[in-house]
Amino acid sequence: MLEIALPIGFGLIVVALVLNLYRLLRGPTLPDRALALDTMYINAIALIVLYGIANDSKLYFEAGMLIALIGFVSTVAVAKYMTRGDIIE
Amino acid sequence: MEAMVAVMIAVLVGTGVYLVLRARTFPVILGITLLSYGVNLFVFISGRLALDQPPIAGAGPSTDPLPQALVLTAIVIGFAMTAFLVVLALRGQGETGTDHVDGQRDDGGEA
Amino acid sequence: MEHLIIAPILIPAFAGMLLLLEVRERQPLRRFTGMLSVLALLPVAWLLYQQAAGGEIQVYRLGDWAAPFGIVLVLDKLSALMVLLCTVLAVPALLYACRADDKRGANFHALFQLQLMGINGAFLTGDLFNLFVFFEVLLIASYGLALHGRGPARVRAGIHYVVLNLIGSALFLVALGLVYGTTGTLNMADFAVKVNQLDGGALELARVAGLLMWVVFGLKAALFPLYFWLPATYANATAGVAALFAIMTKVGVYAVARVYGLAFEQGALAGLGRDALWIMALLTLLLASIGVLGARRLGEMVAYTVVMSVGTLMAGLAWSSPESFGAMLYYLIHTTLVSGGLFLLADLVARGRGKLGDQLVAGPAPAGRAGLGLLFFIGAVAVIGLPPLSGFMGKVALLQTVPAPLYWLFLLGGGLLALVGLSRAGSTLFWRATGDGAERRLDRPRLLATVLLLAAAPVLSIWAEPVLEATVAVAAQWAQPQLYIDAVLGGGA
Amino acid sequence: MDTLVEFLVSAAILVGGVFALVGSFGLARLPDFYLRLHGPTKASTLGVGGTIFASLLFFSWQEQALQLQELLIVLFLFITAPVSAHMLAKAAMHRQLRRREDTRGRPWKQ
Amino acid sequence: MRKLLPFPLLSLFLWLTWLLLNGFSWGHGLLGLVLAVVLPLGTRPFWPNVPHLRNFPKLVRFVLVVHWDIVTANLAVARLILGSPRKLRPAFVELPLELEDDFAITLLASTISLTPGTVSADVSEDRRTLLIHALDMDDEAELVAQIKQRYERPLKEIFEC
Amino acid sequence: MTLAVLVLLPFVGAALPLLADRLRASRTVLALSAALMPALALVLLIAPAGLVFDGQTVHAALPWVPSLGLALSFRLDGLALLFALLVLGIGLLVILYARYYLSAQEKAGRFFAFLLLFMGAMLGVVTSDNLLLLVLFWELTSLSSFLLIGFWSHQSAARKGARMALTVTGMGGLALLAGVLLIGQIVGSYSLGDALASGDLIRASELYPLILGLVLLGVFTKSAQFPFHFWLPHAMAAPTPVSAYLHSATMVKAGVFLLARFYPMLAGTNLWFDVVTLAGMATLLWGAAVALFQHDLKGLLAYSTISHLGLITLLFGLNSELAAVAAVFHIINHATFKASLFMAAGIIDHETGTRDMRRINGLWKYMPYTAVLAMVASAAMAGVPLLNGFLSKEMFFAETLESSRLGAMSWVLPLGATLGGVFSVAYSARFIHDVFFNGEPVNLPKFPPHEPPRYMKVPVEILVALCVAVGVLPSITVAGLLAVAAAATLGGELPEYHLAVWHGLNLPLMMSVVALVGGVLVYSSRNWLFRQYARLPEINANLIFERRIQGLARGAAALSNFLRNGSLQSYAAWLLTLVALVLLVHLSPAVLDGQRALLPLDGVSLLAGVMLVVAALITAILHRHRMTAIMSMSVVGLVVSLAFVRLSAPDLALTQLSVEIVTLLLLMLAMYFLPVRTRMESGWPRILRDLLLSVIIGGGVGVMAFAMMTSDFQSISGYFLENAKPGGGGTNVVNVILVDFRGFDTFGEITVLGIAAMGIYAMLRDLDLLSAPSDSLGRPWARDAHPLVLVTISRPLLPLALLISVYIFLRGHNLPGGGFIAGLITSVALLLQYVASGVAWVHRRMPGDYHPVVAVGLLLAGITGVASWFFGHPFLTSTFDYLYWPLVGKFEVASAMLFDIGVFLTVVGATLLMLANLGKLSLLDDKAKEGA
Ligand code: NA
Ligand code: NA
Repeated sequence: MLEIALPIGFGLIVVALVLNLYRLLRGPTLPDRALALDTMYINAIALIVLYGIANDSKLYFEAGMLIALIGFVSTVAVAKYMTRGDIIE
Repeated sequence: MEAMVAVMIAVLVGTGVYLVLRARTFPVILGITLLSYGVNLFVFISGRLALDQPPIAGAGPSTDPLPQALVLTAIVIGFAMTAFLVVLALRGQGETGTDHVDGQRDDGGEA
Repeated sequence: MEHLIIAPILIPAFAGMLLLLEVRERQPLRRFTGMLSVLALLPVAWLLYQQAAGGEIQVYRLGDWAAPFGIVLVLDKLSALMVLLCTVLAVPALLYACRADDKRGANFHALFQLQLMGINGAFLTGDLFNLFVFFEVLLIASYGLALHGRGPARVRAGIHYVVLNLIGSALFLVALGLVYGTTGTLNMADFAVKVNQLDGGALELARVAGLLMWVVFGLKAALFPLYFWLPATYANATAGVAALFAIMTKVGVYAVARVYGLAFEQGALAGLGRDALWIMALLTLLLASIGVLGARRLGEMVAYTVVMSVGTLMAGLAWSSPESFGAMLYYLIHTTLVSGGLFLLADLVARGRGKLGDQLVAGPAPAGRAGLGLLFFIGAVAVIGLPPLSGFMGKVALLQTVPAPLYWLFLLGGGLLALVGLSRAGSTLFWRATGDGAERRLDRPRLLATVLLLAAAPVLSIWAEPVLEATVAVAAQWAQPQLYIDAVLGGGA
Repeated sequence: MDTLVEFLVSAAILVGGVFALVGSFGLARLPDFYLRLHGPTKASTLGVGGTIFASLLFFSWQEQALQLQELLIVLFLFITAPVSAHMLAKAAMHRQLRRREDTRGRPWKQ
Repeated sequence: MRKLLPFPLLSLFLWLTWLLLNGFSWGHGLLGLVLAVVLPLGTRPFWPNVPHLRNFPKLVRFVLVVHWDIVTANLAVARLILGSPRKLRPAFVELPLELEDDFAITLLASTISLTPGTVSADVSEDRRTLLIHALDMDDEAELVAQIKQRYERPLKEIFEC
Repeated sequence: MTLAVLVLLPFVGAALPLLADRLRASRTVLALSAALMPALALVLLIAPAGLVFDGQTVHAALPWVPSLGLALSFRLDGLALLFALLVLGIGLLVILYARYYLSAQEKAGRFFAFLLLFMGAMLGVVTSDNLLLLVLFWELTSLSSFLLIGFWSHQSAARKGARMALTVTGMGGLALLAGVLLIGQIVGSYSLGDALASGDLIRASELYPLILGLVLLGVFTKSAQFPFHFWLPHAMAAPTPVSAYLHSATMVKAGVFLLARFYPMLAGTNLWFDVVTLAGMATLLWGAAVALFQHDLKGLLAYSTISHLGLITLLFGLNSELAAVAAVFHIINHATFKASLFMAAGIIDHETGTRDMRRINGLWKYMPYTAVLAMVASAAMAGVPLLNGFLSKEMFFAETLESSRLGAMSWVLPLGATLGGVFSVAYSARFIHDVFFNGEPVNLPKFPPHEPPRYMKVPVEILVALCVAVGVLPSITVAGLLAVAAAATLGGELPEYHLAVWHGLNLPLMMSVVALVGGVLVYSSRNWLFRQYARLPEINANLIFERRIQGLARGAAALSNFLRNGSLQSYAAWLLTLVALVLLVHLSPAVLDGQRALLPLDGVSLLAGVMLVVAALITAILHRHRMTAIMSMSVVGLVVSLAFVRLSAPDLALTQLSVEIVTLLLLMLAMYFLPVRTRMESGWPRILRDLLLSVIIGGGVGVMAFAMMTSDFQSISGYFLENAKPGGGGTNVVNVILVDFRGFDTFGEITVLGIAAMGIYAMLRDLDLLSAPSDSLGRPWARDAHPLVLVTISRPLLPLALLISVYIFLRGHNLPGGGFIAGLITSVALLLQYVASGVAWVHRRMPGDYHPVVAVGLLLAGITGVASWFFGHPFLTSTFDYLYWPLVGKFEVASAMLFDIGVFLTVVGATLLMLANLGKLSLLDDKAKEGA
């Protein structure tokens, strides 16, 4: 069962990532692109978690945790740049 | 897998080279960054590819740890260099009033 | 005493760190710390040189891991000589900076010390990746130093310098990837052994690795067509920095000498890239001497003489006989110290002339015109290679050991072009002076620093024999890579 | 592996994957930025949540002990993801991005 | 105690996090405790004013409610997204805030964003109003009432009163 | 040994006048101090001279640089003695003369020092017994003469003349060096004696023509032979004592000295004859003819000197022993009469204030005594009987008649010689008539002229007396010296010859008569000749030379600037082209011979790979839309991180992810000050070129990557895997490599980070940057600087992130993690505080200078390394142990952890030092705006 579910899960998430990339390229506005990048980061977490299950390894957990904890800082920085220009003021 | 990684490296190095050859500091920064990605991957694969064999001693078969250590060093150094270049670009903007790599003003004059 | 070998790296490293800790910017304290460090380096470098001169190659196993697994420092005659040279150059360069420009930006002294750390590390390391790391140390410090001070010209030159070297670093990494990917090692001695056991595709890849290293080292050394960054960078750096930079190109020369001597002198890839280096060196020599003639600023002119010397040296290296290598090393010592001195002199002149700086147009006479003129005369004579100073000795040594007509033509012809250029420069600066310059009198310590470096010209000439004997001994050891390899890998250690 | 556990793990994986995809699908397809902004919320909640739940079950079963580490990912994501969305919304309003004409109410001036 | 544990909830949170990360052992329990005390103390200056937890059970209940809402809302929103976008009825809604504490307001805003279908877009400068964007809104008053009832009121009880 | 001391004496002596000048000594004392050492040298010369007259050669040698074959070895034979006497003798006279010539304002000390320097160099040239030493002194004469010619450096002519002389003679010197090195190669030694003895060997060598060419280039430039003669007249810008000394008696004689010195080695071949004779003849005629038309007194003398040097050269070229004797003889004679003539010219210049013969007339009336001296010397120059010039000229005429090398054309030589004689007489006549008679002076700057001070005339008197003495009684006066000098020149027996005023009525005498009569005739038709000459286009060698040099310099600058065109794009293209060449030439399909089994490619990896490729390409294509490019580059970074996950490198994934975030922060900080778009600047040719380079290099690196991945290899890594736990105390092998096996790399790496931060700090300090007052769409920036939600969330994240950092740090040794990643997480958490709450807010809560953090981090790492010394181990040797605590249980303590804390602190300090200061930049800008 898991042998079927895992590939499907991977497939779903990768397709999600591709859709994100599409939005990132398509834009049309900067916030759209930033949003797409943010979503990619989140989907990447899911991908990493699945990868951990697939390989029966917990070594990849920290990578996911790291994105969850500080990945948003990128998005915040871009958003702040768009609103204030100056991200540290 | 190997072919795909090779293509990734090729594209990263290629785009890096192209951007490094642009006339403004900003694309050059992008280029250096892409080049670093490609080159780091290149060093990384010098230990050959291995799937799910993290270099943890005593946990089964392990990939070559040395290139990973080298790449880690290279990433850090690359970050330091990129940061320096970014600030240098700002310094250039501040002192020459343009972000042209040769300090050429857009009106053709020199600062 | 066994730890002495790492002192040339650690002394400036710790000095740099302590300087960084000093946040209140007490300039006298910073100067004191910096000078203390370089002065402490002098006896250390001398002792190390004496140790190496004994003939035994010392290997220092960092972390107590044996080569090829751990990183080793290797003190042979060549590395000891280079460390000594770097130290001897650093003292006056720093002295000058302390009296001139060290306040014109932040962190000068820390950067200066860490620059020394990087240079000495590059000379001492026996590991290729560690060489990369020390290259980066010396480069990043040099970026900081090159940009020390202000001004658009400096920033422009800085951008060029930094970007080119970043590309260079990327190329170096590609080469290192190939080195490890084919031979499975990073230790230089081990690489020299393993590269000879390669065949087929791996050997081809190792060849590319070697050639890429030449490109990278050629960029550091400033060989044609990779020297274009140098004149602007050096000419726009503050004087003390430019003087110290006189050894930076030699790091590139050293790196080629080291790797070539170990891995490519003989064996499967014998003579790798030798012809290309030879041609590039000759073109460098030719074009740089043309550059000297065409230069419009004294600093730029001196910078071009640095490039000339690189061509001269690389050709001597590419000839790759022990004799030519010995002669090349003598010339290397001479040119490093003298061009360092000339950079300082250019600054003295520029300061003395006020707004005109070191531009080669008639202007007010700098204070102490006669003295400066004499120093310029000495430096120019040495750089051109006219008797009786060190440049003449070096050129004669090279001409005797590199009997190639083209080299003779370019070396002597280049000397003539430099003669024309420098005599015009000297005539304009010291003879065509109109009125008095900006500064009333010369600053004694600055003058002292300049004199100390330019004194190398007569000193190296008078004691040419002992120096040549020493460099020939260095070359003899260099020509026997097996000694190095055995010392690093031997004894089953 | 227990079939039930395996079933649950598989189901969780599929749920996670589907919601991740739905979120990204929304991001790709919805007509204006403010609508698209809702997409990632799916991914960061049920998308990641599903996979994390799968992981929890899987490793707890594998090691026959409760493994709750992965919960931290969800926890952190719940803390941080709203901030991203909030900041992006502010950015969009600042830039006065075009919104669908039938949108009721109006964004604030920044 | 007050001095040692200025933010007991935070400390607890950190301690639990530590144990989640490392698994339970006496060693980690101890080390985690040390960290749970030291880190908030060390970052004390970064906490100008933090509300005190008044009602822990309500907090637990609130968390459960939010999770439940996330799951159900996800299903609802998935249908919306997969369906025709034309049918969507997007809206900006201004929610008048009763909460006064910054922390509580932030929690409310986050909760709103986490539950699919609504995103909190801005907080007014006077912190009296929250701007929400809804994916598909039927009736503004209903949405406002729902948010107030399900999230704002519990939060007020948990942190303020 | 006396000899060595003697040669070096003038060098020592150079210091004396400088010293005297310092002590403000009178000019007489100055001159005396200058004369002291030459006089002493002359005295010391007496003893060895005696030996030389006895037919011996005196040697002295000190070792100098045996490795190069360079020794301080000297020889005194007849030739050297002759020249030593000229150098010292005339040198002393010139010093005496200069005492009166130099005005009080001039820096006489320096003048005499240069003069003595030159004297020493010249003495060195003539006495060197080592070829390299000879070249050394040879170049020294060029250098010291450069200083002397340029002595009046305020005059443009002096500067130009000096540079021209240095350039021309310097070139010759370099050629001579090459020639000498070749001789040394053939002979196997640089000893002059060995070389002279190896004449046959050298002449037989296939390098002989080259050697001859190089040596003659040295000779001809130095002795101003055609076509290198042009510098000499312009050297007349020097003070007259210098002209008298260098440009008549000594330096220009160095060239012909070398002909004499190398005569046994190089002469005797047809090539020698052809080149040397012809050059001599051309010079003789050209110089003599042009001399007549000079209106400048010194110009006339200069061209006459050229002519006489041509005569001497011609004699040496004839390959006849007698001719060589005559040449040596003429060297002596020319030195005496020409030095006295220059001095006389100097006196006239001194007394009248001009050297223009069109204004100087009838001086006989005002300075009859000087006139007599000058007239006698001129007569000697003209070859009038009973004066020394007559004797050697007679021999010269005779020798031109002897040569048969030119076959049927042999008459050319005597004809040319006679013609030269005619002009020689003519210009001598002009010197006498036009200066001392020919009416009244015209508009002299100083009028009326007087006789010079008594002692200024003494040197002239002595020299003129010598002219007469030799001319009348050659066998008593000069014969001995000539004999030993000529013998030394020929390196063997002397031929038969007689020094006598009267040899009977013979052809040479007829030629003399023709010359005298013809000369007088030519001079009498001078007005017509001058008019013809004036019609010729004026050739100012100085101007031409200067223009050539300037053109050369301009060309050089143009070439240099063409290559070094100030364009980074061009420099980078050079570098990358070189790389592309390496790849194109050396990357054959042969590299793809690997046998390693390939890993399967799964769909997920493939799609991820495609995403990376697309994102990278988009970054490149859309790079002008900067924000878009940044975002797509972030995608690349993300996929690279994922690739590290996939390819068994969790540490790298963590590192890449955290670096990625910091880098993005950095870029966003920078973008505030940079344009948001890049203009389209490259034309298609450049874009195509760059694309080509990209494809070649990218493709090449990709091919190499593939080749590497598909081939097996042996590496040292097994050692790390085996020893990480037992030797390094950790199971995360990457981390153990980083902090232990290759801890030194890491030490360097964090140093790089620290330096970068320092450098960035330095660059940012006092940097004025204009930030955009509005966003890229032209709207004013939003008001909300510190959004509530962001601020509130950022604060609990700080302790949380610190907790995670501790976690990541502690596990690093055994599992993915470590000081670097932990440091980056902490940094990001702190930076988030800056972003959310602003610089001022953060700095009220924590110190804002991160220098000490970097320093402490680096020091900690360094000190940990040094600590191992105290346990007798090398730098950075790590140690670890397992401790047992109640409750806690067993845990590991490793010194490497301390090192890793150093890494952690450095990362935190450096990252914040960079980014926080970059963030602060806008504050300065705000202040600036407020101020404005
Ligand atoms: Na800022
Ligand atoms: Na006259």
